[in-house]
Amino acid sequence: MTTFLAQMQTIPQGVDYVRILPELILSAFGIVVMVLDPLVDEEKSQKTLGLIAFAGTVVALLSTWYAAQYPGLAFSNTVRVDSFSIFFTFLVIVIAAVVILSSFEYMATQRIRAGEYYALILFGVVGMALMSSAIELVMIFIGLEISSISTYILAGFRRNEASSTESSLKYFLLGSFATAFFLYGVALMFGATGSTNIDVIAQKLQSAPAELLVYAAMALMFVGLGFKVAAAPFHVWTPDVYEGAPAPIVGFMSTAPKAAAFAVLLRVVFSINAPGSFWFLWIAAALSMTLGNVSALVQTNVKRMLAYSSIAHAGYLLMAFAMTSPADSPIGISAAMFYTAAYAAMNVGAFAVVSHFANAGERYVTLEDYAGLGRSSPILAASLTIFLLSLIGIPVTGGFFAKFYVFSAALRANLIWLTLIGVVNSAIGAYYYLRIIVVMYMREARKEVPVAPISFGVATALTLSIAATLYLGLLPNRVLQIAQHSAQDLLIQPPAARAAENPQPAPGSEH
Amino acid sequence: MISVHLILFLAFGAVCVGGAVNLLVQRHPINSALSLIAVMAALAGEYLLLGAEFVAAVQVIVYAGAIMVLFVFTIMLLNAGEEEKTKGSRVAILFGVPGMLLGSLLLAWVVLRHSGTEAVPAGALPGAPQTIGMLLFHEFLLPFEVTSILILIAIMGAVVLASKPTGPSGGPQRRVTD
Amino acid sequence: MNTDHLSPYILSLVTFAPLAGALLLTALPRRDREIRWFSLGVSLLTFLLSLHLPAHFHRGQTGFQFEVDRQWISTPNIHYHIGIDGISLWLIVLTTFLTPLCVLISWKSVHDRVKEFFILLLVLETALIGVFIALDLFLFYFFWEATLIPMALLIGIYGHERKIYAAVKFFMYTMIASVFMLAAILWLYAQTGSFDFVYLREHINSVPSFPAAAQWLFLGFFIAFAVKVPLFPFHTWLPDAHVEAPTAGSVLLAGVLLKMGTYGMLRFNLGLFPQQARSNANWIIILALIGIIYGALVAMVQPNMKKLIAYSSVSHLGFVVLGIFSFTQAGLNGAMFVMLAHGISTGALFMLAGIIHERRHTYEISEFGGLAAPMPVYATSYLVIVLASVGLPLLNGFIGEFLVLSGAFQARPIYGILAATGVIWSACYLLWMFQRVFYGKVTHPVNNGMADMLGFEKAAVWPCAVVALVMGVAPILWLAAIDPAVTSALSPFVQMASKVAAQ
Amino acid sequence: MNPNLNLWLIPVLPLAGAAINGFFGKKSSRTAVTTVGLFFSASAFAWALLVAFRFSSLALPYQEYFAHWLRSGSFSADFAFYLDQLSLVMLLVVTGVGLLIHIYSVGYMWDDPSYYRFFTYLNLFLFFMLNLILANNYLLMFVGWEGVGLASYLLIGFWFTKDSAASAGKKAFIVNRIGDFGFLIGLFLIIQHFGSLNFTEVFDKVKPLAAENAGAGLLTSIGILLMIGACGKSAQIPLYVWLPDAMEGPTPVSALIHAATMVTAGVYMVSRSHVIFERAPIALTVVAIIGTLTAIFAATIGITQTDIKKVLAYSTVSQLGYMFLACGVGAFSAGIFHLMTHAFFKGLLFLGAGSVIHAVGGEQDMRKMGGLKTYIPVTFVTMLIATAAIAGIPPLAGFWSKDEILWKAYEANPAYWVIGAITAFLTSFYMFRLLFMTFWGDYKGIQVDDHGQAHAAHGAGNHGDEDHGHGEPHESPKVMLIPLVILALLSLVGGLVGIHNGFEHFLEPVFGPEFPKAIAEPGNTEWLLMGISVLFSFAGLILAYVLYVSKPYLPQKIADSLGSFYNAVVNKYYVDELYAKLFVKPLVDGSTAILWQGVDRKIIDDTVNNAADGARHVSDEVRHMQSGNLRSYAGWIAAGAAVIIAYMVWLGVRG
Amino acid sequence: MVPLSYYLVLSGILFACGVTGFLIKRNIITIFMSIELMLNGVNLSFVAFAAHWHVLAGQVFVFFVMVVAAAEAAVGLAIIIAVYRTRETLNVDQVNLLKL
Repeated sequence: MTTFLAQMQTIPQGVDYVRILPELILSAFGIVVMVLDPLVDEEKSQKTLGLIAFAGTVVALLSTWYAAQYPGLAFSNTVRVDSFSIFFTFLVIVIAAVVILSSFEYMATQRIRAGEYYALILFGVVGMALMSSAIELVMIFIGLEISSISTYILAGFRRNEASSTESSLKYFLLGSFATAFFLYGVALMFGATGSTNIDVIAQKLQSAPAELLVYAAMALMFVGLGFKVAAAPFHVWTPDVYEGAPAPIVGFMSTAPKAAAFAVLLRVVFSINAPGSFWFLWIAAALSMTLGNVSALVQTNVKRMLAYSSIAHAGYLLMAFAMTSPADSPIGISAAMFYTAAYAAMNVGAFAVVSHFANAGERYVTLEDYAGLGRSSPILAASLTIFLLSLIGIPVTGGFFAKFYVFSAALRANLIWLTLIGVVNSAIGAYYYLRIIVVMYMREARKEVPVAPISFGVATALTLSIAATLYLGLLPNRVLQIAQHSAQDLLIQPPAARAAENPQPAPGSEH
Repeated sequence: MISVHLILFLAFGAVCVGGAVNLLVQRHPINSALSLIAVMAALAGEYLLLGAEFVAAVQVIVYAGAIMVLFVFTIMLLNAGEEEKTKGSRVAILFGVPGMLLGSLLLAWVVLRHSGTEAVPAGALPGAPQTIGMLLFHEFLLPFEVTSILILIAIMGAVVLASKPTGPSGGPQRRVTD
Repeated sequence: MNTDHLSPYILSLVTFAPLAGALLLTALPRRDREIRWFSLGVSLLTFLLSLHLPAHFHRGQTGFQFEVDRQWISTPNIHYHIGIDGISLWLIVLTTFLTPLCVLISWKSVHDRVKEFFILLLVLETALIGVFIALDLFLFYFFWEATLIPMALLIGIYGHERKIYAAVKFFMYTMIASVFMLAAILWLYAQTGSFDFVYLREHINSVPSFPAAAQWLFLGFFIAFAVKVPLFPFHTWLPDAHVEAPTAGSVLLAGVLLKMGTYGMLRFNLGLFPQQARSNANWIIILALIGIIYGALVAMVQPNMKKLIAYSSVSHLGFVVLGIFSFTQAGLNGAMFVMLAHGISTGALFMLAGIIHERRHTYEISEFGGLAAPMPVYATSYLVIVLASVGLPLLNGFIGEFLVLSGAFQARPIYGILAATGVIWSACYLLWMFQRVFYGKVTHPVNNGMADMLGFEKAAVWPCAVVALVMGVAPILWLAAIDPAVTSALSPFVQMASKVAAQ
Repeated sequence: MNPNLNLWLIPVLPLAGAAINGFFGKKSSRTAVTTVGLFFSASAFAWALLVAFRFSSLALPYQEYFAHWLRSGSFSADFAFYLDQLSLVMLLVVTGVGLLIHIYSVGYMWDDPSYYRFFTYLNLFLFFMLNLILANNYLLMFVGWEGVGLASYLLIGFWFTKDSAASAGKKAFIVNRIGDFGFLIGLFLIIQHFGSLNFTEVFDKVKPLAAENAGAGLLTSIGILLMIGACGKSAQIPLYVWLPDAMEGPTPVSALIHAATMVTAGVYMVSRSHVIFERAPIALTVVAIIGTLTAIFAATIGITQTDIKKVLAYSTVSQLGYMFLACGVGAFSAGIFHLMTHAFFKGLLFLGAGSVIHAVGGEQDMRKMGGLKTYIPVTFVTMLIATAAIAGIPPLAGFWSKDEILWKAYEANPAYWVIGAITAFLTSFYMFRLLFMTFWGDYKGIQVDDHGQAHAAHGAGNHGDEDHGHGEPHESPKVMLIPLVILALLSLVGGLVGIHNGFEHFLEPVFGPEFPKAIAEPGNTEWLLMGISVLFSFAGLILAYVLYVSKPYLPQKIADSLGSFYNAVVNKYYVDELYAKLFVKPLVDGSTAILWQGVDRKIIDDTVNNAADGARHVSDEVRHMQSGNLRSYAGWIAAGAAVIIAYMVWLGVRG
Repeated sequence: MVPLSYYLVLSGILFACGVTGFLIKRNIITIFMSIELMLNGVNLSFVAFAAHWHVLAGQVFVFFVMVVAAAEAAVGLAIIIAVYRTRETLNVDQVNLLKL
């Protein structure tokens, strides 16, 4: 009887499906796009499929709002829909939407097959959304793999280009390599606690002093996640992969999978309340931002420069993780979440400009090519300037508040040296962003660089990104409040509630 | 006291380790692939010792079978020859290998310290297909279903990347020679 | 006309009017003539609006006026808290006064990307005013950084040969320095939960960890301000920035931007950390003294007119810092007055330098000589401004210098004596330059054909000359507002001194 | 209650003149400019006379508040005026001589294309000078002090196309600034200790203080600092160097500013501060010594100069030395007396020299003159009177004042007297030398052809005026001669006010009877000393006559026999060169090489640039981490993983 | 009876061999095989721990890992083919177009 009841409990209810509605919708649209691909006329397919995919993201966004009305656990405690997960789900979907918009034209100029492209983005988002809501390590793993594999493929989409395939290969091999570490960590964690459910693990770790195995498991999981978020010393893949991958996809994979990975990292660090993560995170943060910024100083390829910049930003973001006392945790979490959002807004925008400007075959990606852009295309230049200023962290832009929150969180935790390293780094970093601005406005073009007229898709994408960047820079309150709310959700799971939600021991287990 | 259980474990284990080392030593990929198949088969044996029947079966069918066939197929397709001895990376040798050694030793130490001499009986946890199936369709329903998307992606990816560059993304093939 | 009802909004209005103008400009078609007139209109309107401030300012009253305090962002606790006292009042008016002149002086000299130029100029004005009205540390930092971009772009796009180097140098110097201030601000917030200057000023001492950190916080603020001022040895960005900047950029840079640094010292270093200000005063004053003498000596031997003026700014701003850290009524009054006077006279000097650059495309002094004959009006205008800058009594430079020196002397005679040599140096380098440019025979025949000042140039320079005279003759108009503000800024120091005396 | 004198009008009237001429003069006719210029200076003089007439009815000192100026905390300085006997004397001298020189300038400058500019500056000068005199506080006095410096700068550099003129103007301003530096410091000391710069307040606070006989104290410091200021303005050692150069300016300027009025401001200032000086004997001694040394030093240089204006310039320096000597021995009224007479005769001398220069077409070298007395008789006569006056020939003005000073100096310290008397001899000698070289002998100057050009050399344009058309030296127009005559009269009789110490008595309310010796009846010693000094004057005259009229070959011989010493004197003791070597060159070179190129470029900029380059270099190194090799990347990951595992395990083991 | 630690050590050895293979092998396919080796090592740990805890989730996890490995294999080999098409080499040391 009890077994039956237990089994009844594990049968998904309607509300369970509501909770994963965004994922379902995205998958459905992905399949639609995939199926339609061979059916529609090839000339028209680019735009049609893109619009369908975009529509999918819009519907998914609406459904996110709907799903948010039904917070709770679903599917036998594999996912939890709370404001934390909604935040990240929403974020990755928005990123996907903007990337899809900015890809319309890119598809045409690069002559890339659209069906798979959009479908992969949509499926990838499903994986990321699941990562952010999953509380079951199996689920996290699957989500991680979905997001990773789709981005591996997307990175190699310009498959006639040696650089693109190389990028894809490096990403794939190193990604799998790191995933293996992560998985090993999960295995050890499972070995240490006997569960793969984060809630259960957290509870077990709370009740008893952490074993050595837990430390080892955490270390290995950090390796895997550190790789995904491009934190030093696991960042080495980033520049190569970003340089070779198609520009809109770089915009996508530097933000969305990263955001999802950060969500997992947040869960692991704060929800599990992993022991001893402090110094590791401290050093990783300091190292990431320093290495990223310093390496970017002499880059002349804009994509590569932005890749290094993304390493640096991962470093800033990690500062928020290095919280010493639990009391400071919500501040750190919300700062990190805000940072993810702000970084997404500005970086997606920046890559939208880069991909538009790159033209067929991604010919124009060096700093030199950008000379005189302020004259030849003031709108592109102005947009890119806004994004770069945001990346520098100049007021009125989201990047400023992002850094601001992170630094103040670090200071709240009394991490004065880390903050100093951070602020000095952001000053150094200003130099190479500034170089792009300088080149665009202050140098005259030495050669003819054709700038394609800005199409509707790119224009919308840019408008959205700029709006988001400025919104976060002028009125960060709303987003921050949501982030804080989410942080509470992530942290404060009443033990009683947790116990009630505990999964039954596996039915097959013998007692 | 040496039990049969232990002997079997050691035998499979020896094959595993031997295969793994052979994988590293062999210069021709096809040999490495065959070593890997040996490792996987032996691992299936270990799984059986632990009672994971379903996993063992899947290991043989999917892993050693399907996946490795794919590997071999690719090796053949690309006509991969013997590995050249190129000087590529000092970092891998100077940092990577010592790092690997250090890491493994530490992990081994941790693992040993953790589980000590606690023994696991043969067939300790019978993972019959039925029980696994129950789990997959109840507790792990969502991951299981989501796996389909994973597979879908993989298929699409394979199609996109491996298909001959024709059609809309055609155009002259650009080769880079360095 | 009764405009009292404007008072609650006036500050915001003044601050954001130029920004609104800039936004409107983006929508205007690229017709340069209309754009110029429009910008002039906007900046003049802003100036008129800003005149409301001194007109309705209660002079005897200490504390902040026209205060607005609204929450902007709840977490962190950021307020749109603005207000002015006698210190910031005039700096705002200075900014709004100089901007229309900048528009005028750029009338002809900017002919490429005109729209962007005026947009940047107007945005810059908003940011500059914002710096002076902000009473919330966050808001202050916000505007502080916001000045950076338009200025760097103005230099980098509309500048001369080495504009990129100069723009980047300017940007990086200020940026690197101001992150330390950001760190200090964040620390304050982390410990007190408030960015509010007024609140912090009163409650900061009750923070238990404050005494240990105060010195570092002081330095964090100070370094940002010192680079901006610029104080020796952080000054080397200034000559480069000035030489390469377009005229309007130089005017605002010298006229207002540098004052952000000294204003910051006065408001924050003294306001929040009086104890540290006092204990650090000695070395700061020594740097200021070095700046005064060093800037003047280096100015003296510059072959480039703009560089000379730039180094003279280093020297003059040294006076300001000296005055501030003398902690005397006269010193602070003088520092404020030097700020204003320097803004007017050096701004005008840069305009004048721009006028001949427009004609000859060079700032090299050796390219000129004997200009007084072909350009008498120009020469006379130039002379008036030079004399104001030299510190001739009845012109604005004198009042401030006299007060600063007198204050410094009271603080410690040797400070006053060393700084007073600046009186000699300024005469040396400015008059020598004046002689080389205007006196003697015309050595380069091309200079004979140079047109004298045109209408719009007169309209830009002469108001400065008039104001310089009025400030020199009736400083009381300014000091009446400054004096009480300075008194209240000094009150912690007076208390400190009396404590010391009591012991 | 005093009636309101509206003293403010006196300075403001010339200012109005300056403003009108400055703004509208360029487009107005010369007549209009003349009218404006003269009207406003004349009205200032008239107002001054009015004040003088009502003077006896005033309660002195009369103070008049005009407007707020500077307020800072408790410190304030206002536009307020102060009138007593001392300022009245100065007022009359300045406005009177000023007016005369204005009139003279009409003729002298008529042909100059910048005629209006000249009158603008001249009026401006009057404004500042009157401010200086009438100020009721040191700060307002400083306004005038600096302002006259400005006017001097502008007027010296009036012919700015001449490099020497421009340089001289600049030099005057800068050297004056050095003096002002001392003045300012003095003012700061006063503010610091007395909290005010108001004359009455300061002096009221000083009066109770004891004289600093024992050693240097506050008052001594203030005194010496004020004296530094006075040295600058009144061309005393070591800051006298600007005055000879200032002769580059038009001659009326030399007369007005660099002889009669501005340069005496230092004397006026020291006298005004007599309350301080009287209590600071050391400071007084310094004043006296500087004055004495300057007097004889400048006189020796004057002997050898050949430029007519340079001789007069050094003579002015020397005479100013006398005035300071007077002040230094406490005989302030004697100093002021000499100031007044000096204004008459030296103004006259300069105007006369201007007339001579005018006559010979711009030539200033006396060796190219000679025999002019027949050509320009009026000028000659007036010059003769002035020379006699300055040489101290009784009963001309100079005699009275100089005698007064020498007598007071003797009472203080006979050494002063000895030097003073020798100086008197030298003065007499070089002044008559000037007279003889210029007016006696044969005319050795340029003729018709060069005439026009010579004139053009000092900036004048073409000479359409019939007066100037001929080649012979010619007498100046009436408008120039009338001031000469008036000043000659004043030089003749101006000294008579000093009989029976009348002048001293008039100033007594200001300087007080503190020095009882000063009002002692003239005893035998005084008569004796007077006789000696008169003797010296005549000796100088005779010597000059011998050397330059009867035996004109002698000077060259003497010069040759003196050799290098003579050269040194001719070259003004190489003081300018010394200053250039000692101060100017090191400053310019040091600033260029050490500060600008060294500190600025090499140390600061290079440090910053090297840091930037270093960062770039590091960046270049760091990015080699990114070798492009996949296995290396895996190596980094593995190594990183090992580090983390090690760290975490260590952490776990520890606790 | 075999101690748990034996399994774990064996798993660790396999994992380490995989890592080593990744580091020292030149052929891309072999490197990929090394990754599979690492995954196999992990799988053994899962199964061993599952037995230790008597929790079947460990075995289910292995199942999922295999599925993922299969998907990865498909994609990975496709990528390798694509790389081979553009570069005509399988030597990883020569796939270094993107660097610095």
